[in-house]
Amino acid sequence: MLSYIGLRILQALLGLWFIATLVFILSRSIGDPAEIFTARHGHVHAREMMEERLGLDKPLYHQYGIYVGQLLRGDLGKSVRNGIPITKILMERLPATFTLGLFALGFAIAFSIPLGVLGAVYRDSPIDWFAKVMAFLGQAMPPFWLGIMLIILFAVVWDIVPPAGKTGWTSYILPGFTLGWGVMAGMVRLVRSSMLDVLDSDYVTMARAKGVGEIVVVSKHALRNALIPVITYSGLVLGAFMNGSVVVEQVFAWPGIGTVAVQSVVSRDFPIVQGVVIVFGAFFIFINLFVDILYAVIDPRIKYTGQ
Amino acid sequence: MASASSTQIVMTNVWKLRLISMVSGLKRAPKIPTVILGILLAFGLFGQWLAPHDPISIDLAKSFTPPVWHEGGSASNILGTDKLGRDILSRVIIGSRVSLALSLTIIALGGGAGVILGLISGYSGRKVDSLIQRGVEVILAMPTILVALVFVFTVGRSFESVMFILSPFLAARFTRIVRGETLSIRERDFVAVAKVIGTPSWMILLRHILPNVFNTVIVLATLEVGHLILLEASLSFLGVGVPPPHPAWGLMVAGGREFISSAYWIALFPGLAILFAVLSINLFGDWLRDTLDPRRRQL
Amino acid sequence: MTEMSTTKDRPILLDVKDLKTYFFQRRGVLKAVDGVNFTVRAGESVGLVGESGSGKSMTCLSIMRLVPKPAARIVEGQILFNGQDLLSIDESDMREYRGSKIAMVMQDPQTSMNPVFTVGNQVEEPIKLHLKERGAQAMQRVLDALRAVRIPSPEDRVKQYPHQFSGGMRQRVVAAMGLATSPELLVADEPTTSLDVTIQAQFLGLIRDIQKEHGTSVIWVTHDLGIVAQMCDRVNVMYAGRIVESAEVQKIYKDPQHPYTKALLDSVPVMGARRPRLYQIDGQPPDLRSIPTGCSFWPRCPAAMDICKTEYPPATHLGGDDFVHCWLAEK
Amino acid sequence: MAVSEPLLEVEGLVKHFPGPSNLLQQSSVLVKAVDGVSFTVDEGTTFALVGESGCGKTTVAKNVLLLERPTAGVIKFRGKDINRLNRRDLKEYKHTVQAVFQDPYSSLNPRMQVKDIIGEPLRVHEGMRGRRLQTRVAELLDNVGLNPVTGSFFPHQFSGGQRQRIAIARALALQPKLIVLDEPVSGLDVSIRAQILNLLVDLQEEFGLSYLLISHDLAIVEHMSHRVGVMYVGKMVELSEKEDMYSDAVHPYTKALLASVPRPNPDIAMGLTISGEVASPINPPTGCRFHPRCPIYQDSPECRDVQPEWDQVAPLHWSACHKVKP
Repeated sequence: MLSYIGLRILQALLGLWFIATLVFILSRSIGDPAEIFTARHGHVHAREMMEERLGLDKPLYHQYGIYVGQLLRGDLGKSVRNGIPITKILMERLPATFTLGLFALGFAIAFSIPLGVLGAVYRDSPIDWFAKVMAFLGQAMPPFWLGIMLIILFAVVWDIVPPAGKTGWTSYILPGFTLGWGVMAGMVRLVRSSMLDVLDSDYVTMARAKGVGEIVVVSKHALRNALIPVITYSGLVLGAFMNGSVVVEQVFAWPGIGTVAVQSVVSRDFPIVQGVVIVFGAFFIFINLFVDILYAVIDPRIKYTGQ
Repeated sequence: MASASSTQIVMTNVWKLRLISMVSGLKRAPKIPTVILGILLAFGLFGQWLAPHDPISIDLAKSFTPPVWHEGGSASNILGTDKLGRDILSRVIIGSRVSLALSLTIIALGGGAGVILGLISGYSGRKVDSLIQRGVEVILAMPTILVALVFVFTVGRSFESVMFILSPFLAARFTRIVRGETLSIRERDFVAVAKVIGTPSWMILLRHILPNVFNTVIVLATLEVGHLILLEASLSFLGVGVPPPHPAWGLMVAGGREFISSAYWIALFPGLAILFAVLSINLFGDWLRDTLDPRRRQL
Repeated sequence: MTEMSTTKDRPILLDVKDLKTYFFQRRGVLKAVDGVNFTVRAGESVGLVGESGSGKSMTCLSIMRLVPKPAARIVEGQILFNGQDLLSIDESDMREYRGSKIAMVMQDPQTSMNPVFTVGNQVEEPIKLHLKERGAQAMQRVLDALRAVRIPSPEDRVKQYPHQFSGGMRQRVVAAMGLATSPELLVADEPTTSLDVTIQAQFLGLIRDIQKEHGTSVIWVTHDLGIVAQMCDRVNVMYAGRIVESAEVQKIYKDPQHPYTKALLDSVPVMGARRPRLYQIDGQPPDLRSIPTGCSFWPRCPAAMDICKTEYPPATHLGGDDFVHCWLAEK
Repeated sequence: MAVSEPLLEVEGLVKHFPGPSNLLQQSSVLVKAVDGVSFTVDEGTTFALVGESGCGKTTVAKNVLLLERPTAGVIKFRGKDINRLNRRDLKEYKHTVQAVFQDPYSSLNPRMQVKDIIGEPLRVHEGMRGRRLQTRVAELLDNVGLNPVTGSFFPHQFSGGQRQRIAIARALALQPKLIVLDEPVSGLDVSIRAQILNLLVDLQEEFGLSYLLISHDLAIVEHMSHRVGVMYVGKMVELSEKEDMYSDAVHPYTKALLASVPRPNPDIAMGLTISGEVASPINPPTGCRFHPRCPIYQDSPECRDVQPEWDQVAPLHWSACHKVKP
C-alpha cells in the first residue's frame, strides 16, 4: 500500500515537472515576453529591467534553470505590471475560487448520487426521467449563458440574490449552481450507468439470495461498488470544473484566480497567467493522486496490483 | 452444393442489405434531435439563403427592437435586434456556421491524430506507449480554456489559431479511448490467429483492429462535437474566439450581457441555439452509442 | 449410492408445478422456462441437466424469485415449498426463505462475492439476518461455517477479501454463506464449471458430506453428465425450457427413454469406453423466441414422427416420480 | 528417408515471464509458466497436453505458434529450430502450422465477412484473389460442413459450433501439416461438442493432419489423441501412449487427475480425491512440484528438495516421480 502511494506521488511529481516545462516552452515560443509587454508600454528602460528580472538576456537552458529553481522555491515570479509577487496575488484570490468550487462540488454530489442511484433502481420511472433531463440539460447548457439567464431571473427580475461579486453567502448561490450543474450532469449519468452494471452483477444476486433486503442491497452491496468508477471519473470531471470556473468567475465578477487570469491575459501580464496554469495543473494532478489513493481505500483489490 | 457463383450473388445482396439496414437504422434514431441536427446542418450550409436579413448590416434606427411577441416588436425581426439593429435570427442562423465548421475541423484533425496515436500506443506497447500516455496525461491536466486564452490572445484571434490550440486537447481524449480499446482488441484471439498465419502488423492494425475501434470512434466523435461547440462558445464569450464581424453564438451572448436588464433577447436566443444544438447532438450520440457500442455507457 | 433407494419414500420438500418464466423483449417473447414440473424430496439430490439456453438456470432463479427484472417475469405456475406456494407470498416473506431455508451457489466464484467486503462480513450476513445473532456469537458461527467447508485457518481468513482466495476456496466460502443457516434446500447452479478437475472433486465431495450430515436437499444444475451421475438421486433432462424426461439416476443412464437423453449420453466421450465415433446430434438447439411447434426436439430427433411435428407429447408416467414427454413412449 | 522423424520436437522448453512490475523496479519474481518440457508430435497423429489451470499447457502452444519466444530450450519443426528460421522458412512454417482457439466468439473478427476470414491466409500467403479465392473458400466451407452461401455472412450470424467450424476452415485453408487445437470444444455445448470432435477426427484422416491438442478434459483427450503428456505447474509429469496413460498411469498426479473425473455412470464412484490447491507458477514448491498435494509423499526429503528426473517406466512411457521407479 505504502509503496503504491509512493509510486503515485512520484508519478504526480513527474507530471508536474512535465507541465512546468511545457508552460516554459509555450511561454518562450509565443514570443519574447519582454517585447510583448514593452511593445505596449514602450519604455526601453522598462525593457532592460524586465530582461534582467526574467533572465531573458541569458541562453535558453539557463533561463530554464532559473525558472525551475524559482519553482522549486515556490516562487512563481512577479507581476510585470506592478511587481507584486505572483504567489501573493494567487494566495489572495485562491480562497474565493476554492470555496466556490467546494460549494459547487457539494451541490453536484448532493444531487448526483441520489438521482443516479434512484434513476438506476427505478428505471424509466418519473424520477429516472427527471434525472435524465437534468443531466442532458446540464451537459448542453453553456455555463456563461446559464449564468446570465440566472442573473436575469433571480437578480434582475426577482431580486432575491446579488447579481455579481462576493458579498455574502447568498452570492454563492448563482455561481455555485451554474458551475455545479454541468458537473452534476456528468456524474448523474455515470452513477446511474455504473449502478445499473452493478445491480446486474452476480454478487448482488447472491446478496438477494441470502435474504438481504433491497435497501441494504442497494446501499451496501451495490453503491460502494458503483462508486468505484465514479471516483475514477471524478478526477477527469475536475478538468471540466476548472474550465467552468474561469468562465463562471468571469460572468459573476467573482474575485477568484480565474478572473485574475483573464484580466492578466488581457493586460499581457504573462507571468501571472503562467502561474495560474501551473497552479491549476498542479491542482489537477494532485486531486487525481488523491483520487487514486481513495480508490485504493475503497477497492481492496487495488493495493495488490500496484505492487 | 452451391457453386462459387451463387456465393457472388449473395455477396452483392449483402451490400444492398447493409445499405438498407443503415437507412432503416437511421429511421429508429430519435426524431426530434435528428430533425434539429438537420436544421442545424441546413443553417450551416445554406445560411445565407435562409437568413431573412444580412447578419452584419447595421441599422441603428432599429436597435433594440424586441422580439415580435413584445409590444414594439416587428414581424421583420422575429427575434428582435441587437444594439446595432442587426437581426438576431439571421445572426443565430449564420452563427451556426462558425460553431459547426470549427468543431468539425477539430474533430477531423485532432480526432484523426488521436485515433492514429491511440492505435500506435495501444498496439506497440511498453516504451512508445508510456511516452504517449505521459503526453496525454499532461495535456489533459492543462486547463483548456486558460491555455487557449493565452495562446489565441498572443498569436491573434482567428479560425486557425482556435483550431490549432484546441486540436491537441481533443487528440488527447481520442488517444486515451482508442488506446484502451486497442489494448483489449489486441488480446482477442482473432489477432493471435492473424499473427499465427503471418499477417503483417500493418495489416493487423488496418484490417483487424481499426474496424473494431471504428464504432467507438464514431460515437466519441459525435459526443465531442457537442463538447467542442460549448468550448468554442466559451472562448468566443471570453473574447478569443473567431473574430467579428462573423457572428458567433458565444460572442453574441457576450454582447448581450450588458443589456440583460433591458434587452434580454440579445443574450437569450444565441444561448438557446447553443443549448439545442448541443442537446440534440448529445442525444443523437447517446442513441448511436446504444446501438453501435453498448458496452461504453460511460463515454 | 446405496442409500438412494430410500429417498423416493421421503416427503416432498419442493414441488414445482407448470412453471413458466418468460423474457419480454422488443423482438418478442423468449420462453426461457415453459412449463416445468419436478419435485425434490427431503434429503434428495436432484439434477437439472441441459445445454445452455435450456432454461435450467432460469428455473433456479425462479425458485428463488430472483429472475432479472424487469425483462423477465414468472408468468404462471406454482412453487410449493413444504406445501407453501412461494409465488403467492409477498416479497418480505420471500426474503425469510432466501438464505435461510433455501440457499444458492452460483456458477462463477469470481463474481459471486462482493469484492469490497471481507469474507467474514459476507458470511456473517445471513447469520445476522436469519439467526438474529450478533457479535462474538455470530463470529463463532462464521468460523464454524468456514470450518465446515474446510477452509484452513478461518480465524485469519475472515479478515481477508475475496480476491485473496483461490477459485476453489471462494466457491467453498459461497457454499458456507449458504449453509451457515442450515437450509433445507441448496440450489447449486453449475457451481464447479469454472473449477479445475481436482478442485471440483474436492467440492463435490464436500457437498456430499454436508448433505449426508444435515440431510440437505440439493438441486444440481449442470451440463456435465458425469457430475449428475455422481451426485444425484434423480435426474431431470431439460430441453428448450421444458423437462423432457425425469427418472432415477440408475434408470436414466441404463435405460434412457427420451431420444434427446439417449443422444446426449451417446454424444459425450466417456473415459474407458473407447467409442470409435461419437453420436452426433445434428442441428442447433432452437431459438427460444420461436420454438418449433409440437415437440421442440423433433427437428433434431432421429425418430421423429408426424405427430411430433404438431403436438407436444404429454407426460407418460413410468412408475414412481418418473415421467417422459415423448410420443414414442405413448405407445 | 530413414524412419520417419517427428514432425515437431519440443526439447527442454522453458518460458519464464517477469512477474507484475512497476515503474520503480523490475519485478524480481518470475512466473515459471513452463519449466523444462519435452515431447514430440509425429506426423498424422494427435499429441495431447493435459493439465489443470496454470500448468503451462497454453504457454507451450503459444511458443509452438511463435506467439511467445522461449526463455530456453528448442522447438524444432522437421528438424529446424523454429526460432532461427530465415525469412523464407519462417513463411513456410507459418504456412504449415495453424491454430484453432478455445473461444469461437473471440477468434473471429466480428467486422469481417466469413469469406474474408477464411480467405485471409490465402491472401497473405498465396496472394489469391477474386474468383479463385471464392472457389477455394466455398470448398473449405463445404469441408467443414457449412453451406458455401454463408460465406458472405458475418460471424454474429452463426452459433458457437458453426463459428468453430469457420475457425477450423480457416486453419485448413493453407493445407497445413500441424494444427494446434487449444481447448477447441470447451466453449461449446455438449451436443455441439460431438459434432466438432467428429469433424476434427474426420479431417485428420482425410488430410493426414497432425494435432497438438491442449485440453483439461481427460475424456476428450482419450477420445482424440494418440499420445498424452500430463503437465503440472510448468513441468511434464508423465508422458505415454494414450492406452498406457488411461490404464497404467504411474504418476500420483496423473492417477489423482483420472480419479477426479466424474464418470457419467452412477455405478463407477469417483475415486480418491487429493487435497490442496493447484500450486502457483510464481513460487512453485521446491523439489517435486506436486509434493505438497501428493498422497504418497510421506515427508520424503527427496521429494521435497530434489526435482525428479525423467524415468522410462515402460516402452514409450515416461514419468517424473521419485517414488515410482521402473
